[in-house]
Amino acid sequence: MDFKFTIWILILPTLVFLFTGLLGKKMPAKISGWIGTASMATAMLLAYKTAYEYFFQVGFVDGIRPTIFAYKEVWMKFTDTLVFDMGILIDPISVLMLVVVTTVSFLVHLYSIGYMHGDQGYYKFFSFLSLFSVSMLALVVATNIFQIYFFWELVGVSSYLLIGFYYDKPSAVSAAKKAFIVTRFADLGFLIGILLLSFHAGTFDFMTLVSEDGPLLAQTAPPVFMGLSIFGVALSLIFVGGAGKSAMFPLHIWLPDAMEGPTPVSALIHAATMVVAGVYLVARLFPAFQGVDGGAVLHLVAWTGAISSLFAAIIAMTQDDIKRVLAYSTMSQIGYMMLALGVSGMEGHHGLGYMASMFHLFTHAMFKALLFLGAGSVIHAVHSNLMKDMGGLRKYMPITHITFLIACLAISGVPPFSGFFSKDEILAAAFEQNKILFAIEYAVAGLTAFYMFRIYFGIFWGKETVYKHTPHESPLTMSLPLLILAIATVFIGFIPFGHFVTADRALYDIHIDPMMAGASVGVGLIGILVAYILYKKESTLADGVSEMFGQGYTWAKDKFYMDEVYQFFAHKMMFAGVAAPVAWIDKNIVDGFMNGIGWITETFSMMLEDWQSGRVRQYAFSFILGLLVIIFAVLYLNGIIDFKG
Amino acid sequence: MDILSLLVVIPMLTVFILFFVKDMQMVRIIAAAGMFVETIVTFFVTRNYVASRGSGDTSEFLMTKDFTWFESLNIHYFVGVDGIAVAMLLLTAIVLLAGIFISWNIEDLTREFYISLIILGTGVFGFFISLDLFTMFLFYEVAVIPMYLLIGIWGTGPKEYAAMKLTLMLMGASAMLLVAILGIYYFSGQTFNMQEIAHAHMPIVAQRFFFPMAFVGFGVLGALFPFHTWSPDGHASAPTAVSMLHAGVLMKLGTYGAFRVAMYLMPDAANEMSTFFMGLAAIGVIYGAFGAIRQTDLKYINAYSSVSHLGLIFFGMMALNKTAYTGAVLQMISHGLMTAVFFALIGMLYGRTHTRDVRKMGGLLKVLPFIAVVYMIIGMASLGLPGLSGFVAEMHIFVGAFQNPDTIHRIFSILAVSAIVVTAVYILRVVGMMLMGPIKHQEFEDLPKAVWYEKVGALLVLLPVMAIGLAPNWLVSLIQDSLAPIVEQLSHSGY
Amino acid sequence: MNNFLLMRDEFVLLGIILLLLVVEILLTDKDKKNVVGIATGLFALHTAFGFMPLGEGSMFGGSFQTTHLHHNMKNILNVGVLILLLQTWTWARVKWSNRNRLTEFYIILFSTVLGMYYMISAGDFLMFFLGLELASLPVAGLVAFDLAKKRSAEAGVKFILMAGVSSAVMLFGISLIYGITGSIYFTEVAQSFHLTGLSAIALLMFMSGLAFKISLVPFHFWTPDVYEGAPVPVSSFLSVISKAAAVFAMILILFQIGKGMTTVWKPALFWLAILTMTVGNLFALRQKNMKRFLAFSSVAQAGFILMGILAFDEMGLTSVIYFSAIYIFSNLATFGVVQVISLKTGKEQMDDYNGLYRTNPKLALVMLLGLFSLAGIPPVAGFFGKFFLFMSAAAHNYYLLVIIGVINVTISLYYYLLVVRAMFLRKSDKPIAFFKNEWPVQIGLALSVIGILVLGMYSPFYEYILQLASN
Amino acid sequence: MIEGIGVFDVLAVSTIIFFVGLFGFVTRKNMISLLISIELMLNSVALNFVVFNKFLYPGNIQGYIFTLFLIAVAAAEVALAIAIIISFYRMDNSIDADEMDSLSG
Repeated sequence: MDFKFTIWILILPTLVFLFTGLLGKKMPAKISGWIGTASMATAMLLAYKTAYEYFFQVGFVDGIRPTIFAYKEVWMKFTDTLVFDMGILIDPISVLMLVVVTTVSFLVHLYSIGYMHGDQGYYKFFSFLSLFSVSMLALVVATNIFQIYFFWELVGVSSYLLIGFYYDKPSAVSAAKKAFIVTRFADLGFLIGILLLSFHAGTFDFMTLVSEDGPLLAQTAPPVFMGLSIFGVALSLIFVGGAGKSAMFPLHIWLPDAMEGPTPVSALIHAATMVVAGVYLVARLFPAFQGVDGGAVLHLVAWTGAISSLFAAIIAMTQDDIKRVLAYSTMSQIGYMMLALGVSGMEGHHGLGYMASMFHLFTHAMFKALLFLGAGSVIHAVHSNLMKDMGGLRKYMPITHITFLIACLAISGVPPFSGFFSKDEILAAAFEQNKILFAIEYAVAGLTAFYMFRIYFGIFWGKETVYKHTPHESPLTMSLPLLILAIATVFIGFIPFGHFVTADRALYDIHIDPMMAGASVGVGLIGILVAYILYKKESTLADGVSEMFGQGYTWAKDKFYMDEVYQFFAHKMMFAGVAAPVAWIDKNIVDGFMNGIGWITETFSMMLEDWQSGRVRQYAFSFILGLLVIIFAVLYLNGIIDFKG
Repeated sequence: MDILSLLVVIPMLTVFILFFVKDMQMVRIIAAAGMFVETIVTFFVTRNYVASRGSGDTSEFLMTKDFTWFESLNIHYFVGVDGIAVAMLLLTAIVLLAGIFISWNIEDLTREFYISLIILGTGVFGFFISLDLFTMFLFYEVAVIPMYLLIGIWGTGPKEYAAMKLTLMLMGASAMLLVAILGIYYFSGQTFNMQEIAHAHMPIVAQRFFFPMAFVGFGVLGALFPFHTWSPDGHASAPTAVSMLHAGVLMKLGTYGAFRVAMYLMPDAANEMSTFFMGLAAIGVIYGAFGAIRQTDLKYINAYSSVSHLGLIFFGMMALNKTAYTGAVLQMISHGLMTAVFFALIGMLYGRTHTRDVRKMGGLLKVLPFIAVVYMIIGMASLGLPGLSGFVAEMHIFVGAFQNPDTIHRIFSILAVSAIVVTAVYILRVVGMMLMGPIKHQEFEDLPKAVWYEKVGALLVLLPVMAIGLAPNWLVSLIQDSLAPIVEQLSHSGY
Repeated sequence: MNNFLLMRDEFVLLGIILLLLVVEILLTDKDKKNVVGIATGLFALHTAFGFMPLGEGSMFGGSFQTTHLHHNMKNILNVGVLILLLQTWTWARVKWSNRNRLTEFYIILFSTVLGMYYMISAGDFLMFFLGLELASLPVAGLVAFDLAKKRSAEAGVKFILMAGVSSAVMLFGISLIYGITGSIYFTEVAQSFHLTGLSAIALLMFMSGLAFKISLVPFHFWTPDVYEGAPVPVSSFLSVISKAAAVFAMILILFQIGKGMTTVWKPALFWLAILTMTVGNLFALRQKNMKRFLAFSSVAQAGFILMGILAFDEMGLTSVIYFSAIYIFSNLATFGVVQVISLKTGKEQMDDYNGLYRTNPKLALVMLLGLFSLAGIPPVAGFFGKFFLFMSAAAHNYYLLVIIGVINVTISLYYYLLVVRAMFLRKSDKPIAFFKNEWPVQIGLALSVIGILVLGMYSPFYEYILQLASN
Repeated sequence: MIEGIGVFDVLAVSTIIFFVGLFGFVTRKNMISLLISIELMLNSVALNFVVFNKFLYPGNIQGYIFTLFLIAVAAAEVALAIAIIISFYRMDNSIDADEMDSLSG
């Protein structure tokens, strides 16, 4: 089994990107869409083939799932040891990601054919989608940390392009810019982390980095910074990169704004794939995170995840823009995944968190994509993002309604929908590790159910808005993906995930603890119930409740002023505090020095002007004086006369 | 006639012919033809070089030609190339040819413009093939001085001031360089031959004295902080092709010279002072980037961006290891190409909108798709997007810089690396303000699209940017093959 | 008798002067302007004749000496004078065609050249003194040649008064040297000339006379005033031929008598060099009148020449001669342009040159090359000249001087570029209209351009001088 | 030869004459005075030569010869100078050296 064919998963979207990008303008718009969709479908099938062959035909070698390098070519040699390979690495998580990415990408492609219908930049949109897909796919199959970085940046830029797709809208432009710069800032940490790690470990290669006798795990490095060894520092920095991409607190501020992009983009990039890259990165380096400095960095991961998920959930309850609610929800769910990784160990049952995290990544991709696509369908119908413009849509859009409901149930952790299984495992893992973390997550589970059903009721029930155009169900290209995803959401929870992806790659059987399951379902149902009471019917009850929270509500609604804090840092400190002084110094001091030289020369020149008076007697005087000075000087230099007497 | 000298002779012949041509169109065609032949010869040189390296020729410089010039002073016309020089020659040929096309619409004193431009090119070609310090210095000045006329006559804005400032600062630097060259000559046994000097091992005291002179002397042309102030004013006033050539190629003379002459010939002092100059370079990197944030004139933005990117080159050199050297040379090429495209595009935009103020433009992506898209791609290259040349170069420099584990190097390195964020800020700011957003002025609605010579010019430079970014290995190995003696020289110094 | 042939150059030139006197008598007033052709032609023949090899030796008991080096110095001067004559062709024919004084101009000019020959070939102080006076007194007449102009007369007065003072000081120095050594022959002086207080004073006083001729600061004050007041060809002659001859004389005499006194004259020249370069440049910065501007520029150039003299070896000697030759061509090119423009339009201010390139591209190009050569920008000859001067200074570890020198090169570049700016960058409402030069003027300019372009790169020339210098 | 007068006495005189000439040149305004000052300086030089020859080197006549030429040249110089001064005077009606400053700067 050499998996050589996997290269086509990457090549196909690349070709589509080039083809539609260069020639799309000259073709009928539809063609770009269908080509893109077809190529993604093929890629998806190839990904399934990969999964099938990897999980069922390769199976286990010595009890664990092997790592297979389908390709590994030297791309750039920095030094003899630091080699930047490009390749395709096949292991459980990369196969998982291949499946997730291709599936969601395919469905989003399909969906976009309808959603983007009639848009001027139709071909561009598909071109960018392909660019994103290929970057993301190459990211997940990366064989070394530099390859990840390479495509990490590329997904960043495709995200930038897609967020800024409606580039004549200033808000979209600034959202795109913000997304890029914030993640870029995080990537700075990532890059420094890579550089530190690679220098001290002497390799970029994942296999070497995470192997037990590798440079990271075999020895204990002395602490250099806050009790962390240099490897710990490097891994923390790498995690910063991951946190930026995955919109973890406090680097999350770009994600809600990123909703300026077309909704399918939000579904693909900002819900299912790119934003989980950070989780994937931690998972990819998990043995290192786990082993270095006794897992100290993992605490950072866990707490970041926990705080983010709580933080996002609180904000999500107050937002009116449904896409923003979903965005915060995404952030919250990714917080879960991070947390799960953070509380995980390596072997057997200890590795539950890892498995749960990946599982949640998988299920979340499906139901969150479904939510976004559903929301897109709604937005498509009512031409607004705001909840106040919606209401009672269940009658007009039955498919959207049902699928959306399924997704809401899934995210709320109601069995038998997929979210229940994965979230339950996460809670179980957290419970075993750290009760505080568990408590947070437990609360968040309830909040999640509440805010999801808040928007659910807000959109499909509640007061019926007077619509200008009667909303209608979306075309087949849009509703078909919804259905597919809904089916997936219902069933994928039953996959025995421990058989496929575990921290130590050995077989692990999930068992559901009835206590834990009951508790988590219970809190979810409470959340739903509260939402039902508050939002099912039009009432003033909700406003009353929000008033009850007073200042707290306002803070949450204003997203805890994180944007303003950033604004302060970016504008006040960087622009006014650094860039402006730099510009001033450059103009006045550095350049002023150079101009000053010229000025001094000229002034000297002016001062000398009178010397050349035109009077011959004075010339003679200077002549004689000069001669005398020279004579005395020379005599003095030769020691013939001595002015000291 | 050996093939390398042909690189100098062809432009000289072109200039000579141009003197006698009256018709403007004819002038353009002859200039383009001459530079086209030049490009072909450059490719031929590259091919030759790669072929003889492939056949196992391991001498440091290939295609050497030694002709005694001033015998009693031991001045030779001594030419030869190694991989680095070949790469720089390729860069020069491409940018120069693109520059010829970009300036197709110059109407005022066309002939003189092309003559000056090609004289400049002659200097640059001569500089890169020279292995004798005297000829190198000679060509260096030949390359610098036409800038005065080019900016002064065909420039815009406060061109007289800018031209004078640029020329004086550069010539002042070259004056310093002259002292250094003389010092090198006398302290290495009266020779200008670089190979001999390298083996002569100048006494450390002399190195300490002359290394800073040589390094800064070349550094000024490479816009080394804090000697960069000629560059924003100069670039802002220069006509398009001149900005292209100047930022793209001419400034590389500075960096190449600092590497080849200052560091290679005076390795001990280079080692001793590396930390200081590395700090200077790191400050320059971040300083240039921050400087670019506040600017509103496109050319100023790009000029400060150049300060930042060229700072990285010096930074890479001063990291003192092979990876970083490779990165520095790559960055020379990468930045040369990128900035050439930048200036070409800015010229095109200015020609249409008659402004370079980003605040006044907007939504150009819609009206000028070709220019805007190329601008975005190059912008991305400039902020180090993988798949484009900037990434390859920067990563080499960063990886190389991180090979020095002591604290001070770490601090400088992190400072330099952090420029990637600031770069993103100013690039995206421009892209956001200028290319995206709504169209700000009615008259921008129907600007003329790019014409053929503009497309040729821009693509000529853009394609290598992508080629290097996607398949860096051939270029990397071309450079690294030739780095061995330099690395050897710098690492085996007494310190 | 055979010995007398060593003085061939001098005899021929003397013959020409005498012939011109005869011509002056024979020609009618109507044909007077033909003197220009006759004199120039004769001098051209003389120049060509000068390139025939000449023996080495001395005459008059060592008062007159000649070697190939001396001979070639004279040849360099000849070429310079010839170019100058060609450039002044129009000036002479147009401006002086109706005057009887036309022939005088040539006779005086040739007499000064003759003086320079003797100055160079002098073997003792007397011969040197006579040569010097022959080379400078008639110049006063030339400076004041334009009798109709007050400025011309003023310049003449200034020149002759200052020349008087300087030669008095110099003679006082010579008299002291005679007092110390008992001889006026260089060879004998050298034997008994050692460092004492008096000998130092004597040498420095003597050198001040030469410094006056070369216009070193602070002995230079006459230079700009005289250049500005004098007719342009005379300024040109003063700045080029006269200065080069004085440089040659200085270096030759120092080589003969200065060996034992290096601690005296080297520091003096060192500081004079710095002062000359710097002050000359600082003054040149502000000048608006082209002649005055070039005067200060030539002051500054003299400072660079001193670097080669300071080196005091074959290489230094060679670089000085080499540079002087190049300097002659460069300055003649610039002065040539200034001269024709001044003659045709009467304009001498820098601002008048605005937009010159657009109306008179060839003149502007000649000027450009000349200025670049003066500024020391490759690939024109000035670069090589300056480089070798710096090289010879660096060879003797005069790095401070070299550094100050290169700084001054940069400053000088600024004001040379000012002229370039006027000619190329600026546009003018009233540009200098296009005009055509007569063919001899064209040849004169072309010759100087060829010199500028070729001399630097043509290394055998340098090697030849070096070979001469090392004997 | 006058008894009791040695070489240094004469030298002192000549030096004094020289500096008187110099002083005169720097202080006087009249151009003719300036010329006379120059003459004074030249004469002191002549005196020097003669004295040196006479007292120190009676064996040769170089000093005398030099003096002869010196006198001749000085005469020529003065003649030329006066000629030019007259031509200046014709135009300016002044022989004040300080008013002769139209060329300056």
